This record gives sequence, C-alpha cells and structure tokens, in this order.
Amino acid sequence: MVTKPESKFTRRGVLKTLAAGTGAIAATSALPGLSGFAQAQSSAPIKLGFQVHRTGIGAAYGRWYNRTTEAAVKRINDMGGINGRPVEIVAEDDGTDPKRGAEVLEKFATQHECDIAFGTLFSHVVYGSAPRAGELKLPYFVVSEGHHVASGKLNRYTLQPGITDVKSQVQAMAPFVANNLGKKVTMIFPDFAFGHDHRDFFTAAIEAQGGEVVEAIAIPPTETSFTKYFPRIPRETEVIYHVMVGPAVLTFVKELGEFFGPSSPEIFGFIDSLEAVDIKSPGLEFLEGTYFWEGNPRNAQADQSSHDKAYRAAVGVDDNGASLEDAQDVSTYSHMFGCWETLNVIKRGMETANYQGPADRAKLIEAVEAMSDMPLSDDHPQGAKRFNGKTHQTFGHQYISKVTDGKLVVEHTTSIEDGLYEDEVDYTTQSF
Amino acid sequence: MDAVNILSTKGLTKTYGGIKANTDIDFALPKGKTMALIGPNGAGKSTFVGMLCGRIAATSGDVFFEGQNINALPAHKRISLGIAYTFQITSVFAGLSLHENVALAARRRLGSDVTAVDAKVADVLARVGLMDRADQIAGDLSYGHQRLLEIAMGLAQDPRLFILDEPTQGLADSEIASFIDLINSLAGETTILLIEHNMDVVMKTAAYITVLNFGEILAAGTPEEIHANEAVQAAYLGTTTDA
Amino acid sequence: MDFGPHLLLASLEGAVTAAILALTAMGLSIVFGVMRVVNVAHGEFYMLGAVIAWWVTSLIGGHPAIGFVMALGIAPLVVGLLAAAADKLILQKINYDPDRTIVATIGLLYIIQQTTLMTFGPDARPVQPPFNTRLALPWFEYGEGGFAMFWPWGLSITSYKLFVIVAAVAILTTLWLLITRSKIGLIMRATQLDSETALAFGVPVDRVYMWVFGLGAGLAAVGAVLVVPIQQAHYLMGHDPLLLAFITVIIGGLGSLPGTIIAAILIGMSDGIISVFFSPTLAKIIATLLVAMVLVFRPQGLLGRSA
Amino acid sequence: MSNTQRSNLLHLGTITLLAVAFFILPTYHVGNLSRIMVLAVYAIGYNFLFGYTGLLSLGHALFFAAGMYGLGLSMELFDLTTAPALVVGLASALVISAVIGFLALRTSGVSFMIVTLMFAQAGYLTILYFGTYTRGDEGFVIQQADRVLFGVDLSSDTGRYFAALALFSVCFLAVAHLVQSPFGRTLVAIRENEERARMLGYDTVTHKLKAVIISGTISGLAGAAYALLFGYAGATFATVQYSIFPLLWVLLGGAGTTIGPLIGVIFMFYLIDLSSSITSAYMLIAGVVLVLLTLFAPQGLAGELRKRVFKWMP
Repeated sequence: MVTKPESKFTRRGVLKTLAAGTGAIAATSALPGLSGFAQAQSSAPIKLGFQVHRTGIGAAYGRWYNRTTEAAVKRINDMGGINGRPVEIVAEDDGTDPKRGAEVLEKFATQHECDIAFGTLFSHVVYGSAPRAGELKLPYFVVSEGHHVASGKLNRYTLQPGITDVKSQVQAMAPFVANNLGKKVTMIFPDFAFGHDHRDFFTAAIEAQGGEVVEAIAIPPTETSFTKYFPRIPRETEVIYHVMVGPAVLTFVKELGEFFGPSSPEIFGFIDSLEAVDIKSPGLEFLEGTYFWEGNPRNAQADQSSHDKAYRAAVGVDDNGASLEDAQDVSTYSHMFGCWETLNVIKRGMETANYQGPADRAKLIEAVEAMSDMPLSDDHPQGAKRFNGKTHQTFGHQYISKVTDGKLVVEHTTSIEDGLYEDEVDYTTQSF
Repeated sequence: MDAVNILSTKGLTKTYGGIKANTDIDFALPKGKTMALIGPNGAGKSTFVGMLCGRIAATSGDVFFEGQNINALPAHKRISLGIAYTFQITSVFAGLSLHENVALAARRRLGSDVTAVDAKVADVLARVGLMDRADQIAGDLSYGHQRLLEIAMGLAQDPRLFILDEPTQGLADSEIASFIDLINSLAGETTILLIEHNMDVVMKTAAYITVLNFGEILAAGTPEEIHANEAVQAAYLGTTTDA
Repeated sequence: MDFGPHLLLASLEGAVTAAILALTAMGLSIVFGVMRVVNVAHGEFYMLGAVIAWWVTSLIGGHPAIGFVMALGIAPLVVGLLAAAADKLILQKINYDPDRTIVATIGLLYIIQQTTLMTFGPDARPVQPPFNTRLALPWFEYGEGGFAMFWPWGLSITSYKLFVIVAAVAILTTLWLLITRSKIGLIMRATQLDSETALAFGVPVDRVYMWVFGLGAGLAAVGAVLVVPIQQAHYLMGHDPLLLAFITVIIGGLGSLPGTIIAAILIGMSDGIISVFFSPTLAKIIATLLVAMVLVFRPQGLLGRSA
Repeated sequence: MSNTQRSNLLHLGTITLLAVAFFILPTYHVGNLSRIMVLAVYAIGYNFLFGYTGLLSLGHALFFAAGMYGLGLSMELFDLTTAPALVVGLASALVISAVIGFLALRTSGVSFMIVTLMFAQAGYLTILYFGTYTRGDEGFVIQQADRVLFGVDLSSDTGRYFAALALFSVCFLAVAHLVQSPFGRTLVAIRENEERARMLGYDTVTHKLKAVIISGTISGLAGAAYALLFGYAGATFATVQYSIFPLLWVLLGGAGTTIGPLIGVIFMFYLIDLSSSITSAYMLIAGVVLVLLTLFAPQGLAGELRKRVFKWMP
C-alpha cells in the first residue's frame, strides 16, 4: 500500500524523462542551432536522482526518506522551483546494497541524465556508490550521518550538508552522559562499522569527561536473541549505552528490560534503536525514564518552533512523530529531516552558482563549499547548522530526551560547538 | 607370487559388524585366461570383487596384482595398474555420447593424444558393434546396448585384467550369444574375471571356475572338475544338472 | 555475572533457540526427507506465519491470548494451503527437478517477500505475548554456611519463553505420533522410501507431495507464531531461519527426524553456551565452524545412513 | 564447419561483439556491460564447478570476497600497487579455496552445499569481526588515484571497459578451452557418474579439488577485479546472497555451457534494471519471471538453445 505513491512517482518520472527527451530532440531538429536547445534546456526540469532504500534492510527508513523528499520537492516547486525551473525527482531503489547503489548512480548520471544524486542513508551504500559519483563527476549529497564524508575517505563530489555525522553526535552526547547519568559506561552496539564508530568515538569522548567504557559488547548482525549477551554487562556499570539497527531492535530493547527487571542502571540509547517503532509498543514499558539521543525530537515539544510545525505538516506527521493517516505508523523522525534540509541546501547552492546544467556541477559544489552558518528556518527546521566546506560535513544541534509518560521529552540540547572536531580532510584542495 | 598368476589373494576377509561376508579367501587368477566366479546369491561374490578393485576395504588379508601387494592402493590407482571393471548394475555416463563414454575410458591411458583416442574408440565400438551409434547419447540406448557400451569402455582401457560383474544379467538370448563370442575373442589378449549366474555363459567362456559359498571358496578348477564336484553340486548346482 | 548463573542463563536461551529451530527445521526435514527437494522459500513461509499472526492479533484485539490462539490456528493453515498451492502450480509441473526447484523457490521467495513489503510494509511489528512474566531464577552456591540460595542479578527468564519450549516439545511429540502411528504417516514414510513403489501400491504420490509441502510450510508457520511475541514480524525475517533450518536438517542427517531434533538442540545450545566463553561475533564464528566440522567428519550427518 | 570451429567462432564472436558494443552502445549500457563482464567472470568460475563438475556450492561469496579483500586490504593497509595487490588477491582466493575444498570435499551433495555455506558464513563474520581493518559491512573505498594497472586508468570508462573485457575474454576462453581438454572432460564425467569415473581409474577426489581451486580462484579474480574497477570492497559481497547470485545466473543462463554465465548475468541484470524502472515492485516481476523460466526453459537460456537449435554448442 505504502509503495503505491512511490511507484506512481517513478513512472511519472520516467514518462517525463521520455517526454522531455523527445521534446528536446524535436526542438533541436526543428530549429537547428543553439537557441532551440537553450530554450528547451532552460525550462526543462532539474532532475535530482534519489537513491532510496525501498527494499532490503533499510526499507523502513527509505519509506520515510521518500515521503520527506516528496514533501520538500513539492515545497520547492510551489515556491517557484530552482532558478525558475521545476524540480523533478527520479527515484531508484538501491536495495540497501552497495553494488546496486553504484549501479543506480550510473543510471542517474548516464541514463536519466540527472543533475545531481542524493538521499542515501546506509553507510555501506554510500561507500559503494561514492567512488562512482567521483568518476562520473556527479555531485552526490548523502543523508547518512556516517563519518565517511568528514573522514576524508570519499571525494570532492560527495557531500553531507543536511545531517550531522556520528562522530560529532557522539562527542556532543558524552558530557551529558558523564555529568548526569554516570561515568562507568557499558556500550552495546552492532558489530558493524557503524557500531565501531560509536565505540571508538564515544570511548574517546567519555574519557575526556573523566568517565570510562567498562565493557563494549558488539552484537553480531542478524542476531535475533540478545539475553545471552547481557551477563557480560559488568555489575559496576552505571550507564548502558545502546545503539542498534535493523528489524530486531525491538527484541533487543525488550530483552534488555526483561534482563534487568526492576534493578536497572541508567539507560541511554541512540534513537536508531527505535526509529520507526512506537515507543508505546508492548514490552517497552521499562523504557520509561530512560534517555535517548534524538536527531530531531519525535514528539512535538512544548517550545516547538514554527518551523518544526510547518515541516511536520508538510511531511504529514502528527505531534507524536507518526503518520497523519495512521497513528501506529511511526516515522524515522531523527533522520529524515536530513532529506528536507539537504534539498534546500541544493536549491540554495544551485541558485548561488546560477546552475544551468551538468556543465555547472563543479560550480554547484563550490557554492555549497562556500556555505557556512545556516540559521534555524523553514529550510532548516531541525535547528541551526554550521557547514564545513573543507570536510563537506555539516554540524548541528543534538537532542537528549527522556521518556516521560511514553513521550520523548527533550532534557538537553547540545550546542553546535559541542560537536565540532578537528578537520580530517580538505576536499577543496582536490581537483574536480 | 607366481608369475603365471596375474592376481592372487591371501586370507582376504571382510566382516560387516561381526558378520563375515568373505572369510580367508586364497585365490589365484592365471594370466591370460578367463576365470568365472560363481556361487549362489549372497555367497559374497560382489564383496570379493569389490575388495579386488578397491571399492570395498578389506578387513584383513592381502591382494596381489602382478606380484605387487596392492592393499594400500585406492580404487583408481588399482584401475590404473590395468584392471578394468564393469558394474553389476549398468553404470555409464548417461548424459554423454557413446563416443565420449569410451573416449573417457581410453583417455586415462592415452592422454590428450586425440588421434590415438579416436582410433581406440572406433576400434572398440566396432568390436562391440556400436560403431554406428557413436554419436548417440548413452542414456538413450537400450539396456543391452548399455551393457555392451560398458564392456567397450572396459576394453578401451586395454586392461590386463578385466573384471565383469554379471555382464549378461538382463540380456536377451541373442545378445548373450554375441557376448559369448566377444569374450572368447578376447581370450589370450587379456585376463578375464567373470562373475556370472548364467551357467551356459560360464561353460562356454571360462577356462577355470571358482565357486564361492557362504563367503568361502568351495571349489576351484576347470569347468569339468567343477561340474564333477559333489560339494558344488550340493551347494549350488544341485538341481540344474546341466546347462 | 558469575560463571555459573551466566552459563545457566545462556543454556536457557539456547534451549529457546533450539525449540524454535527444531520446529522450523522439522518442516524442512519432512519436505526434504519425503520429496528430496531444496525449498529455498521455506524461510518465507516462516515469515508469512509471523506476519499473519500479527494481522490476526491486531484485528481481533481483546486479551492478547485470544488473538494468539487464533493465530496459532489460522496462520499455519493459511501458509500450508498457500504452500500446497505453490507445489501444485509450480513444483509438480517441473517434476521436482533439483536445480529447477531451487530457481523456482528463489522466484517464490522474491514474490512472497515483495508482496509482503507492499502490503505489510517494511517495519518490524510486535505481537503481544499471551502472558509474559519475568521469572527471576535462584542460584545455589556452597559457601561458609553450607549451601546458600541467592538471586543473581539479571538471572531470569520469562514465562512465555518457557512456554515456547514446552509448546515445541508438545507439537513435535504430536507430529512424531502422527508420522509413526497414523495412516497418513505410513503413507508419507512409504513415499519417502520409494515413491515409485508407493505409486504402484495406489498411493497418490502427487497429492502426498502437495500436502507434505503444505505441512512443512505449516510447521514453519507454527514456529513463527510461537516466536513472534519474542521477536517481531518483519518482511526479511525469513532469511536466517532458512539457513539455520537447512543446516539443522543436514547436520541431523537427511530424512532422519530424530536427527533433526538432535541437531536443533546441538546448534541451539552451542549457540547459547559458546557465547559464554567468547565475545559475541567470535562465538558465532566458532559455533558455525564447529557445526561445519561435524559434517566434514560425519558427511552423512548425525543420524544419517552412510551412503 | 566442425563443431570446434563453430565453438571458436561463437567465443570469438562474443568477444568481438562485446568490443564493438563499447563504441555503439550509450554510455549507460557501456557502464552496465563492464559490470556485467566482471560478474560474468564470477559466474564462469561458478559454472566451472557447478555446471561442469556438478558440485553445488553455496559458499562462493567467500572466494569472491577473498579476492576482493586480498587485493583491497593489501592496497589499503600495506600500500601495495595494483599489480602485486592483484597477485595477493588471486593468491588469497587460491589458498582459501584449497583449504575449503580440502575440507568440504569430504562431503558430497547437499552436505557439500551446506558445508560451503557455513564456511562462507564464518568468513563473512570474520570480516566483520576484524572490522578495525576491514571496516566491516561499511567496507572501504579504493582511491581513484590508486586504480592504475600498467599505465591504464581503471577508473575511466574506457580503461574499465577494456580491462573488464580483457579479463572476461581470458577467463571465458581459458575455461572454454579447459572444459574441452581431457581434464575438463573428466570433470564432466565426474558430474555425470562419479563412481564410474573413479572406476575408470580417475582420481576423482583430486580432480574435484582442482576444480574447486580453479573455480574459487576465478571467482576471487572477479572479486579483485570488482574492487579494482569499481573502487569499493565491503562485507556485503561475502553474504549468502552473493553465493546465491552466481547459482542463479548459471542456472538461468544454462549450466554447463560456456556462454551461459554471460547470458545469465545479462538477463538477470536487465531484468532487475528494466523492471525497476517500470515498478517499484520489481522483485515481484523478477520472481514471476524466475518461476516462468523454470517452467518453460528448464535448461536455462543457452541450455535451451543448445537443446533446440544449436546442438553443437559447447
């Protein structure tokens, strides 16, 4: 059911592509010379290749990324498009697979002739696709929160202007954990690179606060039963730090509660463990009183900004972060704002660069690289951001919420400075 | 070992979980002759032959081929010494052509010499009368023709010892007759060990007969001697007075 | 946690894994044993069982136990019928050719997965257990004052998990009686031993195959309904149970139902117990290699007849 | 024309066609074809073991990953240049396939399938376990600047295409030659009737081991080439899914035919690619097509052609 609007979307995209293509050919053959071509070009839509996790392990995220993207594009088009041209999304499923991801990028660049590509969440797909983006000289805007872009391992064509990376998130969390919850931390994370990033960055950050990680438990992927690993949690643990992904997250959280029963330490988790999951699901009662990192507060807060309100309405999300049509259908609220904000960055970049077509791709990247502070606004409803043009990474505010009466209530908002770290790369020195 | 015997065994024994299938078999096969191994069902003939060519591991005892103890050799090595074997239940490469079936048999010795292999294949296929079917798929052949093909595969190896496990089982009378001619035409060329139920075939082809009963050798000798042997008559030939 | 309680906890968890594995693998074992085909879609039938359980329980409402019992009846039935239909429409037409069956069931896997994604969606959805009490478990230790009982931190299991073990034992016992004592079982065993002879004796082999295929899928669905209150229904959940069930069937020995159960216990328990001694992923690696080595040194499986 | 001449014509014709395709096809399809050729090498390796020797492995992703990581890690961690890294990739695949082959060949049939599956699963988990070096599921990028072999820039469209074509041609022709050789024919004999082959005096165990090693090494070569040409190595390629793919390609294209693997990869690639542009439910289409194929083209595409039209096809 949910994929219906998407398929319509794709089909329309393809039809439009075909129509535009034949239109362009007709125009050039009827009116030889540059003028006809330029005419066709200038009114033709700007095509954004949207790499979406429609199937595979990332499908729950992909659905909401798609919804947010549609809403953001609608808003941009309602406001007159980009440089007077309408924006068109060409969505392709990458199956949450790095091989298919790279293939899809090729399809954007050489078949659909998209202007840019964007939208990837899962880091392995970003890694698999980014080399092709560099080779195809296709600007590739990812919405992944991975540290890949800022680590310098990718290339000048890959940017992450819409969402903070994990290193920054984790670093910003540590002071709150150490000062409010406890200094002896046991970490539970998936045995994936993403989990290792949490382990490494958080260990360093908590030590800087005078705390320590007393045990790090890496859970093998696709594990579906967790209780047997919990005895590894040392008795002295003051805080449990959990961050899990995939379909088994609910089991994980539930079994954690069953393990501890009434006598649990403080629990701090990344909301990744419960994205797209209703916090009132049966078995999650024990989460009451525990803390979560949130990229963007799922429940509308008392001091909700007008921007968040407008954003929620545009995407079709209620005050509990669930779909307006179905209160059970909880969004991936902490991540999907990245699509919205990234698209607005792209729009701004294209307008600054006076982007006309693929020939201006380098100019677009330079325009984005030149960006810095982005204030809280309808374009950036999650909060203010500071973009680092050298590392291609944006830095924003993070939220720590406490589960109170089944709702996530923000207890603490970090500053942008909390999450800053030294540059690891300067992409602007690389040639195009 | 005696040079005139191509193959011999000493005290060859096989037990399956305490039950003796073959007991202390001392056996000798004279070179260049055709020997038939007979015995009632369950006498242990297939077990014995299996131990000769290495398909079945002996519990104790020795097997000698041309004077060499081959106990430690796996089946394929024994075959490479010059033993060819045809199965009791037809076993050919059903999905391949007749030519390829025989070529596979010939190639192990002749290697990648295509001309030599092709010549050999043509030779043995002609010999068993399957030449005009060389390009057919083996699985499409009639049962009788498949048995002939298996013999051709044995011949293509130029074996020094050719073991045939019940080759005439399921053949029509006319086919049996040509089989007898074929075996007799091989006499002197190679040594043949024939496991056979059909006494007619045995009498018309074998120079020597060994009789197995309850896993032991009951008697051994020329067809006449065996025919005259009372123990054999009692145990095996009992009712079938003549063939 | 101390070693003793840790081991007990891991063993209990292992027993739950083993119970569910025994159920899913049993379905595959019967199909494999009787029909000699590799059913790659087996995991998807398992997934469908869980999804239908979610659907039934969320439609019915009221006390979770009502929905659960209904699901336990409906899900295996629907899945079994679906599988029987797939057998009749596809597998029977290709004569259960081993290679073609693999491709066809991979195709079936895609179809079921995508259909579920389009209707049920990509989210993991929970089903409430009919009952679920946390049971703290005691531990005994010999100390200065003789044996003392205490309640180690974290040592517990839930009543529902215990129920899963009991239910699996009950279902497998019923199945065992069905196969060894009933006429249906006799027909199945006859078909397994020699389908041609069975056909000659008037056994409708085609229909036996169809219902065996349905029964196998139904058993997977039963396992899924039992497991879904512990885990969640998700459209990709069939993948791992498929692999594990396969491994279990082969390790147990092809066509040996007791072997399948022994293998399920071996694999489930070793998964739990080995995790006590090594870090999680390393434990998985070691457990996988150990089980593989069982086959390397006993190629016919634990209770399989040697070829 | 003799069958050998026809086969040669088919093989050389295929290669020529692929070479010409570079100049006449649109960029998008050229990019696809370079990928397809690398994957076809993987399928060729798989077909050698499955199609010709009759051994169904579900662990080939491990060999593919061995080549991929052998090359990738030696470049990433030890700064090797492309040529020696390629050798390391090949050597890793060779050693791992020899070890797995030695152990797994104690079993046969479905047991072989499961044992290879489990070894591959252990291999996949090992890649995750050593995430510090391998970066686990996320994998790592092989920088564009490093992807140069004998002066050819493998990240350019042309360089990549012809490198893939060269690799494909070598493996394609080598395997086509090998399966016609006495060794290859003995493998076919083992596939058809192992006991008969053994009782013709062939050392079937050694033959099968050699087949596993050749197949595994070719698969590893494909893995190394994939990393090199597309600049990425990751644990996804070691998952079961990537063991099932070559089986599917080969079965669809035609097991035991020389051209089958290429046809299977092309078919599967465009099946997904084209149906995904029509509907987001492309897996449904793929599933239905697979079922239909088993019903109406049981020998695979090339296999059906051989059965119905070109009986000479190798």
